[in-house]
Amino acid sequence: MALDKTQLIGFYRTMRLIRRFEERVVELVNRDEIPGVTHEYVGQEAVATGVCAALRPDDVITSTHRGHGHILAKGGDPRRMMAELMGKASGYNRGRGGSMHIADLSLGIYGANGIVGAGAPIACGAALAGKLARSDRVAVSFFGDGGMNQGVVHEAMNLAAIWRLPVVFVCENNGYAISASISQMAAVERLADRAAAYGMPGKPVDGMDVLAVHAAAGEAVERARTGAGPTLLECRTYRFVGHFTAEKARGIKYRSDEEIARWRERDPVVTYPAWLSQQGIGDPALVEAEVEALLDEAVAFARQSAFPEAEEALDGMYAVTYPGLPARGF
Amino acid sequence: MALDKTQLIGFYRTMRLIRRFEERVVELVNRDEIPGVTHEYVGQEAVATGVCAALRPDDVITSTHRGHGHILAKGGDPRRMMAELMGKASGYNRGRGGSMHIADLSLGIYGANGIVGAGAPIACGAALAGKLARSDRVAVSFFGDGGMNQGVVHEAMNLAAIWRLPVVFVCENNGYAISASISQMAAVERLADRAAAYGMPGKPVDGMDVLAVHAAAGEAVERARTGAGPTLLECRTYRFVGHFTAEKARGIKYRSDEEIARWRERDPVVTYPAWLSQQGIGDPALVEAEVEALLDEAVAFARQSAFPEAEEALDGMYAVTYPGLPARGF
Amino acid sequence: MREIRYLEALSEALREEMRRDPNVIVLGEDVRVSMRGLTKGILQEFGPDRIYDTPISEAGFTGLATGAAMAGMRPVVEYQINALLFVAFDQLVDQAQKLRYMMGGQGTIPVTYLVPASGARRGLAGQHSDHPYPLLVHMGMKAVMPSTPRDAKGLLKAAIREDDPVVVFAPAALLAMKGPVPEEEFTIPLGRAEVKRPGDDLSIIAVGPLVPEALKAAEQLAQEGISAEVVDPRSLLPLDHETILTSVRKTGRVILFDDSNRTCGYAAELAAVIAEEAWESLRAPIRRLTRADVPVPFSPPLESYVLPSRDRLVEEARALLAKV
Amino acid sequence: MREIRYLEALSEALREEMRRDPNVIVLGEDVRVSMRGLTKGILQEFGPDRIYDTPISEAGFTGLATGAAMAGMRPVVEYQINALLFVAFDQLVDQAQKLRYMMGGQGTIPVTYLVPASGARRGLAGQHSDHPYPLLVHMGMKAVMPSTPRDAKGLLKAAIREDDPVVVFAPAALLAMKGPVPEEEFTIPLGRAEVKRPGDDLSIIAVGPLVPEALKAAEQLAQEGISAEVVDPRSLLPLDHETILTSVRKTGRVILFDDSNRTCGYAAELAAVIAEEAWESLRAPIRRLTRADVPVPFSPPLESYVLPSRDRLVEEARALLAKV
Ligand SMILES: Cc1ncc(C[n+]2csc(CCOP(=O)(O)OP(=O)(O)O)c2C)c(N)n1
Ligand SMILES: Cc1ncc(C[n+]2csc(CCOP(=O)(O)OP(=O)(O)O)c2C)c(N)n1
Ligand SMILES: [Mg+2]
Ligand SMILES: [Mg+2]
Repeated sequence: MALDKTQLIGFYRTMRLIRRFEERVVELVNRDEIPGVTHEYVGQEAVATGVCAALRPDDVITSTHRGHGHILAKGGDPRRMMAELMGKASGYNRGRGGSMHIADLSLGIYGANGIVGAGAPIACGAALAGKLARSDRVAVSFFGDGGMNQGVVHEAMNLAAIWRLPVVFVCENNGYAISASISQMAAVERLADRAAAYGMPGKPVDGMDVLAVHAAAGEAVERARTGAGPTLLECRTYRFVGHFTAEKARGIKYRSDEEIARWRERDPVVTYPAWLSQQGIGDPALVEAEVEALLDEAVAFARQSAFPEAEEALDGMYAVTYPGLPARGF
Repeated sequence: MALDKTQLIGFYRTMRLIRRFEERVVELVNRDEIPGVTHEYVGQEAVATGVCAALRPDDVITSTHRGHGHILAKGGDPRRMMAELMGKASGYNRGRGGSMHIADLSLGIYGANGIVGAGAPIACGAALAGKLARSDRVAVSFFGDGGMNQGVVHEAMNLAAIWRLPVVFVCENNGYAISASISQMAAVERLADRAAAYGMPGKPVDGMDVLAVHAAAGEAVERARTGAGPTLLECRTYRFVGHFTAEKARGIKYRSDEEIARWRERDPVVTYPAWLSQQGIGDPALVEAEVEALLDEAVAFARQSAFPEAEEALDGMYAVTYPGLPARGF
Repeated sequence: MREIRYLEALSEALREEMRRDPNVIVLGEDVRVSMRGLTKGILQEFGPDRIYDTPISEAGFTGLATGAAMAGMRPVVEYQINALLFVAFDQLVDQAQKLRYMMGGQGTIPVTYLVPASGARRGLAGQHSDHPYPLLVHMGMKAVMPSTPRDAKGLLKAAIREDDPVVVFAPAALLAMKGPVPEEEFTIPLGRAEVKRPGDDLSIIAVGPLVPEALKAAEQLAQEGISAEVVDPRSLLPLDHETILTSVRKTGRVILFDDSNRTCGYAAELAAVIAEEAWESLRAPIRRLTRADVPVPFSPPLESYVLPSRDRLVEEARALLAKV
Repeated sequence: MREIRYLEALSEALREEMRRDPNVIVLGEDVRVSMRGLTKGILQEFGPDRIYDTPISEAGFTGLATGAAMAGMRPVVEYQINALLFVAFDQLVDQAQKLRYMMGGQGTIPVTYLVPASGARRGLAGQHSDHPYPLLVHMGMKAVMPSTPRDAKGLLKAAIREDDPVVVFAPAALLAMKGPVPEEEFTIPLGRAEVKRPGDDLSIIAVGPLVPEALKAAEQLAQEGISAEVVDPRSLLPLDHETILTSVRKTGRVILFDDSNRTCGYAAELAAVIAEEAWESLRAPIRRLTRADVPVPFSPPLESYVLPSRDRLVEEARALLAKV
């Protein structure tokens, strides 16, 4: 798949959007405009961007606790995301979910998830349903290096492999599960090699290179779409910030400054636009201005939106309701 | 480890004991002297025998729903086993457990288990405790080909690998999880290859050859004992009978008669004593008589034993008791 | 009316719904050969796209059913043992049950979970005899436990059509029970209890496999001049408060007869509802007759001791009436 | 007496028990750096053999703790989130809790599970705000939920010494609470409730993080001339029936104030016990004030609506007294 200029600029636009979205989120969390806990995707932008660019609108993704990047890359509306993060009625989940549960089924976004690894089998189910509907829809399951050690992910990979489901498992190996270094949490060098345990291809990918990610994802998606079964991609990446917004404040240290600095040199949101300029493609400044305007609007939209009515808190749990269900607490 | 004649005869004794024990169990189940469900180990005798012969009395095993063979091979007393199967007070578990829960902590038998795969992390814990106690004790986790697809087994293998725990994972691949053929439940030829996903050695072993099993287990146990970490052994074997005693009655068919016949030709309880005779080692007939006497006694012991008193049903749940705990139902 | 067995009723319900809706698929261990018989014939009638034998990966295939449901299918998931719900617990109560709410009401998750309730025969022991419905309803999951072939058919059909996750507990002890089941199409809506026997002196709220036991006990009590009303909630969540409260308000005395563990069990919920809403009508303390809080022991005398029994129910009823 | 924070009290308890018994080890995610601070300093003081950072494998490391306990260790397992109990559910309730019984009383399984109860701060939403203690006690697992720094220290020490699995819920909302904690060695035995404030008109049985709320409500009610007794079970299983029943027998009125889901929740159990054993003393219906049966929603106004609050407690108390 040769990429045209619009696509190449689009990659930057998405990566920049994610980066700046997250930076805004941090500010808003610190100003107490966003309650709860958020996990920023800063540093990993090339992964979501490259993968989702290889997808169609009707393809499905399942995301993680660190989901903002995936959702934006899959086409999520920053306004409704920001509103959700602030707990507003206009948010994607009408304020019910917050950062860890943003979903938009109409865009194939089957939800961020607060439980590590839990989305993997859900993606398999969406893939099976697609297959049964004779569609060539593909499902992508994102999870981290930490998620790789969760039992249900193992089960999901096996299920996808034996039923040749159109799934792409994208392991974002950022080296850490909170403070736990993957080098101590797995005794293998390459997580991609775990694919062999299920009889599917596994491939390590440079997760700081959006073009490499896109190429690898394209291949895996194609494989899935044509009925050849699942693939595991291990995208090697890094988060530049704490596990969650508040980490800094807790004075927890598990990575050296040098290590962070080394990875920062490969920041895709810096290196990629530099490369674009070198190639004479597009104008990064224009993209940046556009992104800023979009985010200004998103924040303004979210701020102006109303909170949901308290009494609505019991709605929406069931599609089919009955008197007294769900039980109130009083 | 060269084997002496006593050991070689011992192997036959154990295999024969398991086989005949199970045949007695079937009879007793069919006569309603044993309640509940039992899963016979018929056909797989060489695995438990070869593995447990490589263990010391203080080594630990965790077993499965198909546990009689493991327990006998690890030194379990057939009398107390039989009594447990009949639900008698003199049984290993005082009648609380039955077939799927027989345990003898003093022999390192950490229990059969009714939940597939559940014993794997328990074995890891026993191994860690041994390590911390500066003992060179080893733990063996038995599970089936079906168990290989259970999330917790994946988690346990990874834990053992990263902490270099003295564990041997023995996957008894008898080709089926009830009716589910492993060829359809995994997309890999050799389950042993899954070991690579955890960075530990994995080895396919002929599970119908007690000497091969013993040799492979000996190596893996030695590796564990000397601190070099866990191993996965895939012992290829077969059960000659139904998944459980009652299967026949249900008229369920998932294996061809030819397949069963082919494996029957390799029956270790037939081929091994033939080989012994060929080598002029021991007298199989003597062993057989001895086993029969033991089992007669076991059945007699179990039959003569009393049922536990109903009122004792609430004892033994807690090591530390409190008034009203556990709650009665009335 | 024709009489068929409980198991046949379930099986018929499943096949009818599969004919009605091509999106109904079946997943589970050994469902193609069908160990229990519930899914027998489905492979033959509906082909391999509609029924899947799964690996021993309960969390995995439970999650898979959730995703398939979100994408338009209506999976029916069969578990071989009640305790397998524990292995899949996060995927059940923390995913399938919660997702719709957390997503702000987007989509539907129409999955039916078929769970063998315990009591098949004696001696299944500690890990194959659980009755985990209190755990599920505590987490907000809809659950039913039919006690007759008719209820079994009607409720399973309703469960499959419901656009939410619903657990159907099929008590193994009842699978062979015969009873009248209409030939024409019908469903039994969730949330409707049924008075299985009217009476005046005392209400027995009996759940699942204990309903037939309660009916026999009521028969026996009738001989002694005690008129017991037997109410079967059928639907554990939603629970039909009104039918239960009406009965208790009439009789003023109640025994909750339930085979789940006692502490925070289903009888505790019934007791709380009654103590809150029908306190004024009570003429005696509420009584719970439940399973004891231990894993079910293997040995027959022990097992009998920890499970709620008809004999104890009769005794309790007598004692309660004697207290007047 | 010196005052320390709840979190420090827990941390002190853990370190004291680790000094006392070399078999106490700690397992969990990120326990070496210690996200919450509970296990801070343990690596430095006790070395790497006593504290293990685990992979994200809750079922795996829970089972590992069981095996280690059977082999003589006394593991303390920390879970980062309450919902992780669901991921490890089989290993908790179907293995660790059941094994000793199923083995006929062989061995002991002294594991302590440390679980952050919810309420840390707003907005943790549906999968990080569960209070799953009713699920555990239903399955027979011992559980405590201390409401003061003193109780926290005494109960955690007792839990670690207990030769059975015990879950210790540490409500995140209380971690920063300061209170008096004796400097000398002490433990608080399981199974002992405490009357946190005596009163005559009404009993409030309050659980965990709601105890301080109940005390404030009682203060407020006192201004209005209503004398509320606040009883803190502290130990959820074993439960001290006597202290609770004594209170209810005295006051004749009771509000159960509990932040677990309503249906089959902890308040349901308390209601059942009272309706069975203190019915004669009741002068009004039992009232449950609990969490609603939905996943905790993210948005602050929604969240407040579904959680039990002091304001509602005050209202309920007034209403209950007005009914006389
Ligand atoms: C099953 C489960 N265990 C633990 C947690 C707590 N937790 C949240 S994120 C996280 C680390 C996840 O690491 P990884 O999968 O590598 O993703 P990353 O945070 O690096 O993006 C942990 C332990 C959780 N949410 N779910
Ligand atoms: C977690 C779990 N899932 C399902 C079952 C029901 N079950 C009992 S044994 C069995 C098959 C096990 O197959 P395998 O591990 O290959 O062992 P085998 O029976 O062949 O010895 C199944 C599905 C169970 N006991 N536990
Ligand atoms: Mg990571
Ligand atoms: Mg097998």
